[in-house]
Amino acid sequence: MRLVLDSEQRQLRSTVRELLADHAPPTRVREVMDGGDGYDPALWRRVSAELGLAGLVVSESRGGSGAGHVERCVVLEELGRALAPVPYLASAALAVDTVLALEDATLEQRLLAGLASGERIGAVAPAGDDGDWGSATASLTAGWRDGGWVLDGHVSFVVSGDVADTVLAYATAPEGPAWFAVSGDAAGLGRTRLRTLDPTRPMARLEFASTPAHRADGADPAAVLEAVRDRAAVALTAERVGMMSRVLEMTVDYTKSRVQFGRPVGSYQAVKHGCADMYCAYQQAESVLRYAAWAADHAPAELPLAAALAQAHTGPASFRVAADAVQLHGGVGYTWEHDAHLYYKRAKTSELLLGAADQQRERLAERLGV
Amino acid sequence: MRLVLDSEQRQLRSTVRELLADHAPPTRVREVMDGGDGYDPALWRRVSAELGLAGLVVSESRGGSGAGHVERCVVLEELGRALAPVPYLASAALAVDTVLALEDATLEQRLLAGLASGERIGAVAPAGDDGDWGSATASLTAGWRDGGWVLDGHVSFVVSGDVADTVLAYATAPEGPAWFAVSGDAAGLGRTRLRTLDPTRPMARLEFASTPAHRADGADPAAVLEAVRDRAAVALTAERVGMMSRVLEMTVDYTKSRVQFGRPVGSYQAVKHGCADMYCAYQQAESVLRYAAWAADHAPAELPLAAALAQAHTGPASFRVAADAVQLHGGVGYTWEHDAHLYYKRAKTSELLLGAADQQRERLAERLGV
Amino acid sequence: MDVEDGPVDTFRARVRQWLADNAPEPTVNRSPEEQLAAAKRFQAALYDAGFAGITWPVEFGGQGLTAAEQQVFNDEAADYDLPTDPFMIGMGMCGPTLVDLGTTEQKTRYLRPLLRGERIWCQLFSEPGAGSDVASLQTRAVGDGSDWVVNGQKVWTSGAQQADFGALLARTDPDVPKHQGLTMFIVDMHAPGVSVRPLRDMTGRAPFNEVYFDDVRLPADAVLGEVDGGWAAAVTMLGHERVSIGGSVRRRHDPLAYTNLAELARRTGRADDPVVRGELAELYAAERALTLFNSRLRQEADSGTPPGARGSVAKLGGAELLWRAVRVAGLIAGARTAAWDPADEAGEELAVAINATPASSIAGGTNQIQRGIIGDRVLGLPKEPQVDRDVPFRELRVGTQPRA
Amino acid sequence: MDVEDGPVDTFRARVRQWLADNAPEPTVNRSPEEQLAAAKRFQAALYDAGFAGITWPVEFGGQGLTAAEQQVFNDEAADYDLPTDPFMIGMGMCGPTLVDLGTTEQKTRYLRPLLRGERIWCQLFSEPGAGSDVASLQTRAVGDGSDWVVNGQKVWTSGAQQADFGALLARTDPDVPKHQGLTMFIVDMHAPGVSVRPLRDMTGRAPFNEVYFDDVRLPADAVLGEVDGGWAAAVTMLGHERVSIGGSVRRRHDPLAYTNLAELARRTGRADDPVVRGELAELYAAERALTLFNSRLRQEADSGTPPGARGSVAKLGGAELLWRAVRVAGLIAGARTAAWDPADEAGEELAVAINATPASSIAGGTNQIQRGIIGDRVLGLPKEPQVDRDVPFRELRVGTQPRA
Repeated sequence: MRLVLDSEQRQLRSTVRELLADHAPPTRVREVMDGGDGYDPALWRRVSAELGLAGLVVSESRGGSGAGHVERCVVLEELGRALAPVPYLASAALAVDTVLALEDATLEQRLLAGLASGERIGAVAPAGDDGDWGSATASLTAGWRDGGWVLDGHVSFVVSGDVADTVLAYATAPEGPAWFAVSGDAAGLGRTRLRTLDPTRPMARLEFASTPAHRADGADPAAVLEAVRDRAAVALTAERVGMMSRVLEMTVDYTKSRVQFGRPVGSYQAVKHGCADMYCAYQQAESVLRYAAWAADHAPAELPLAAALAQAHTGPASFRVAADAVQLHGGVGYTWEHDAHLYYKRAKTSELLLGAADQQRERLAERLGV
Repeated sequence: MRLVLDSEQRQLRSTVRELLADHAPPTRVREVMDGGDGYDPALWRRVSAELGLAGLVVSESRGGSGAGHVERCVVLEELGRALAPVPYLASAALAVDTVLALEDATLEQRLLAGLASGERIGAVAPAGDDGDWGSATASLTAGWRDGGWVLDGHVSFVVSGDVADTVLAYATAPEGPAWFAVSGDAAGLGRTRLRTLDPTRPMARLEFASTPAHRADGADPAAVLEAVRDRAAVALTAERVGMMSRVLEMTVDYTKSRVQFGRPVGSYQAVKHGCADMYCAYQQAESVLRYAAWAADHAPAELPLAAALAQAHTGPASFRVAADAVQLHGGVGYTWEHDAHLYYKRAKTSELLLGAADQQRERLAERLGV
Repeated sequence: MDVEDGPVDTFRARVRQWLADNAPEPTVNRSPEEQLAAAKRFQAALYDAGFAGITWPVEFGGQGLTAAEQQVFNDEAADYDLPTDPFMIGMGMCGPTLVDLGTTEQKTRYLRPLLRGERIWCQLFSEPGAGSDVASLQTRAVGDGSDWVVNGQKVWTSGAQQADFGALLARTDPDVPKHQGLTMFIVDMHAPGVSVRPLRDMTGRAPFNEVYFDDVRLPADAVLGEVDGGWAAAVTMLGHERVSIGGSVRRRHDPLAYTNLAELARRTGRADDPVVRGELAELYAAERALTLFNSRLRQEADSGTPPGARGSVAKLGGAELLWRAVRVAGLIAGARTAAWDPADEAGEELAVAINATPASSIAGGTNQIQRGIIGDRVLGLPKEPQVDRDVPFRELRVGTQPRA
Repeated sequence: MDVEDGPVDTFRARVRQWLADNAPEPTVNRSPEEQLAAAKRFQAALYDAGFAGITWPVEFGGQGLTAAEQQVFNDEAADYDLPTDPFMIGMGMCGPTLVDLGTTEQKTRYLRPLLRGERIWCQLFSEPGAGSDVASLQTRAVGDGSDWVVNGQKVWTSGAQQADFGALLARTDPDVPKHQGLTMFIVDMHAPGVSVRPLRDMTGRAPFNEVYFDDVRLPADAVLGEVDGGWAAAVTMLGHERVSIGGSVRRRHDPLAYTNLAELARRTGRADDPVVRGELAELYAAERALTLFNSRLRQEADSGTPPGARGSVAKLGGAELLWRAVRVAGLIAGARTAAWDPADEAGEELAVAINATPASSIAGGTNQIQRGIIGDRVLGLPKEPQVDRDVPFRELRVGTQPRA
């Protein structure tokens, strides 16, 4: 088990960090957030087409770079640190993982290279009205009509679902749950951008009315759902670790320079010990991340447990750290113009995106065999 | 709703506090704890026979003083503060409450005056092997034999059960659960003092082998169990509030005088804020106590909710405060010779005596109608 | 639910009846101006009915009653969403400080219009460089004849955009240690040189403002309390603030209140889940314990024991309660907390409440400051070494900014 | 479970085999003397097998391997209850400090007997008046010719009753500020004038001692490091201590370990309760996160980044983990945690573990001290004002006691 990055991986981190410092500074993040697009196409091109980071877990023969989850997590960490406005999580993580897990040759051929190059943006739609993964089966049904499959109903909480070229949806087919690929411009597909707690993480509700879809064959649909969810947990964990590192840095810098009662606030134990607790949470989360990413690449049998661990542990931890960051900034951290709140909102959203805390804990308990 | 003590109640508090300062100082508490008796008969006589504190909730016509739960809680607070080695909780609270709730004239006549005067020590035995209230029905059965009721089986976690003159046990009779009064010297009654986490709170396991018993008639047995449990929750809350006030006082005194790094440790925020949190917990617990005690006397319809609130809230809170007290004393608080650990152990025991935390929360949720 | 006898009961009956007859329906689609006008009308009606300034002296327009009646009113009002927000600072902080420290003229002039809802007040203490350390503020008031001339910037001023008057804390002597050279002034917010800019907070709303003073002239009788005695006046007002924040009624519509989260759990089918039930029970217990503590403080105040610094327990407890509620809300609603349909008008309520929660442990004195107050003033623990105590203000480094 | 290649794998196989062949069965009914003798035999066997001092220099009896091998050994050993307790202080703290600071003669003389289990070490730092503030200690060592004469009292000394040697921190110059006048000595615990009294802790057991020095003579070569350079030596040793405590393997029989609490839940029929399951999952997660953090520290150490003050994260995390486990234990076992039949020998295990938990957040530096270390040394936050930094020790007030 390897829990530290090697020099190439550290190099990758620096490259991405520099790119984002230049092209996704907070001012740019806010422009995109205030604009209506939900992402920055130019930045997305740089990340995907130019640097080839969207296909890190896709083999070279299929259009990717054949690196791995450890590397993808390095990228996700940096994207999380910067709150970079790109549909990487939706497309380069969730959608790519779904296509890979589905083991449907047609789909792979049609989608994978585009997803890996970033020309195609993918999104995954497993959730219905309550947001729980898999609950789309209650609100989306598939039927065979006029020689093809069509979908009827709706899904919600689809990350980057408003801009996706391809949506991979989990629906109830006559024989049970199944996965379907739907083109973003398919007939009868309506998309509504949701209002979100986190203004930097766009989500959409999709309405299907006899919308033509390709049914994925190959792997067991429920197993695919689980596999994608595990990888989503690891990807979200990576974002969280990046966020934690950034808010800790911000908070330490601020409390070093902010003077109250004649000395820097960071010299007060109430503040200093708060920073120490943030650091402990961050360091442990990073350790969990490295393990889960390593498991995804090198010990797939350990991944279900590692992913459940990562999700149950780092979801609440990163929100606590983000909330502490706002707190330790005092009044200024509560203003719109300071960036602390963006992390607070992202962390809360991240914590809930795969379902509420008790579901995450129960998933871990199950996998532990409690 | 009255949440502050009146001058008579404050006077009662002073009287009991002075008595205990004289007759139950920590040295005496430790002597009794290290001896084998489990309580101090002389102190018990002072508290009960001389001051008449064992019959506070018993009407004057039945041998008590006709005061109320508010007053009894004042006494229990002081007993908790001092960790006084008397069977007050078992006898003057649990046993008295059980006899009152049972509404069995024979029992009242035989037991109440003695319990109120302290000549008779009572104990209540509702728990079997898992310690949950009511679980005695699984381990103790009653049968009619040779013109009288006999009990067979065992109960456990009986507070002061080793010294009780009368045990009130909850058992399974042929028609369902029922309450029985058993004499401490009844034939076929075996008593084993348990080993306890808290050396100041004796508990016993009782074995019954064709042990003759008086069956209580009158009130619904399950309703009696609930009524006694509610009052037990309030009584334990009173002890807890007393303990919290004492450990806070100890901790503030110590941290004012202990110097490290050239200044009193209480001037450090890490310590000061810890004391502040203890104070907040203590103040809120005291407020809950006053409300619950008031409800027991003046608004019986509110008592089930108030008691569940008191138990769910103050059980964990008092352990946290007691643990913080040990922590903020540093090394010396961890020694046997310092009293902090006695409160730590009492608080942990108190938290678990009516069942684990989830049971307390569920009980509150039920009564809230969640 | 409460069992009481005598005059308080009569008072309760009167309040209940009056509220039933007069409490306005919540309004959603009115303009801010219309809302303010309605709030003023309601406050005037409250005054006329004898429910404004319940504990304030009769001679200045109050009712001369006790905290018990105030509690009764608060309890009864909790069942409504009364439009009293614009008057909270005035009623809770500035007014009580005027009662404590104002001259008879000041009280006569300001209290009745405040109670009648004719004048709105704000509090002008915090500055960008002076948050927790209010006494390090840099806004200057320089004597000019019998007048004062004020220059500087305030921040976090709730309601400044609507306010007619403000209680301003300014530095009148920078050559003495920071606590000794402050004075409190009553400032006319419509005076020349006062400008107000809304400050957007992390909810995206602007309940706060920045207030700039540019050569604002104040007359001599604008001083509240003593010249250079402003710190004592500020401590008085901050004490009222903590009690006001800590003891403030949970709003019926607060989505983070236990009742509403329990209702949300029922609506979303989560109320049978043992984990959710347990968390709701704990939330209820924390909320109720705090309410009972506040009631006890009021009863003690009636028996002659003022809350003093114990108001900080309420303030701190209220913030901790909200943070617990945020966790419970996420547990119940899951992803629905984080995103909602634009057509769902109530959808954002929970999100806004979650985003507003950090304010509870920052505004009005951070949790850290409250714990320090409890440690120092309630428990009498030794103070931290105070490095700036005896240093003339001029020589101090403050905030993160260059000195003014 | 771990996938590794190469020499570490070979090493693991060797450890696993050796432990399977040589790990003694846990013993319960032996006298302390018999237990100690058995522990010494086992340590000698470990040494002979090449598993003692895995990362220590070969020339002094160590194996000259890396933290990776040490981790492998710890991982494998976690499946056993090895009788290595008496050697923990020596192996984890005193030995590594000797390796860092000892003269060649000292290393030659002391390290091999330590590794072979022939000599037991203890650490003599804390005093009644010097807990968190170790540098305020009052035990004096006064030069007498080339010898030193020691007088004073130490406390919280683990294993002093069995120890052959101690690492003693004493004051050699009281006229300079407290950190500057300390010296570390190697003291023979059997020397005249050393007396050891057991100290009962809140579990009722006496794992600690008080140690009294009454005119104890030490030779010149007893100095470890520099005369008056004892603080640097102490910092070195405390660093090893935190890593040793934080990174120490959870014992298989620890009743507060996740595995055992999960087993307890199954045994008591509580494992199907959703609340218990959730709490167990969180406990596992906290435990695993900490284990992974420790593994990462070791891997970083192997790549040349020593843990430094990050050992405090492990120490703090370990204490927080235990407090969480105490809560989970009560949830699972309820009243059974608080009382048990005298005939039930295992009954007290949980109670003892609960009563031992406060030690985790006090001994070896309180949680408060650890957070300060992380804030100061890892995050580089500004220090608190240090009121005693430049004051000669003679003039300081220390502890709660009159000055010696």
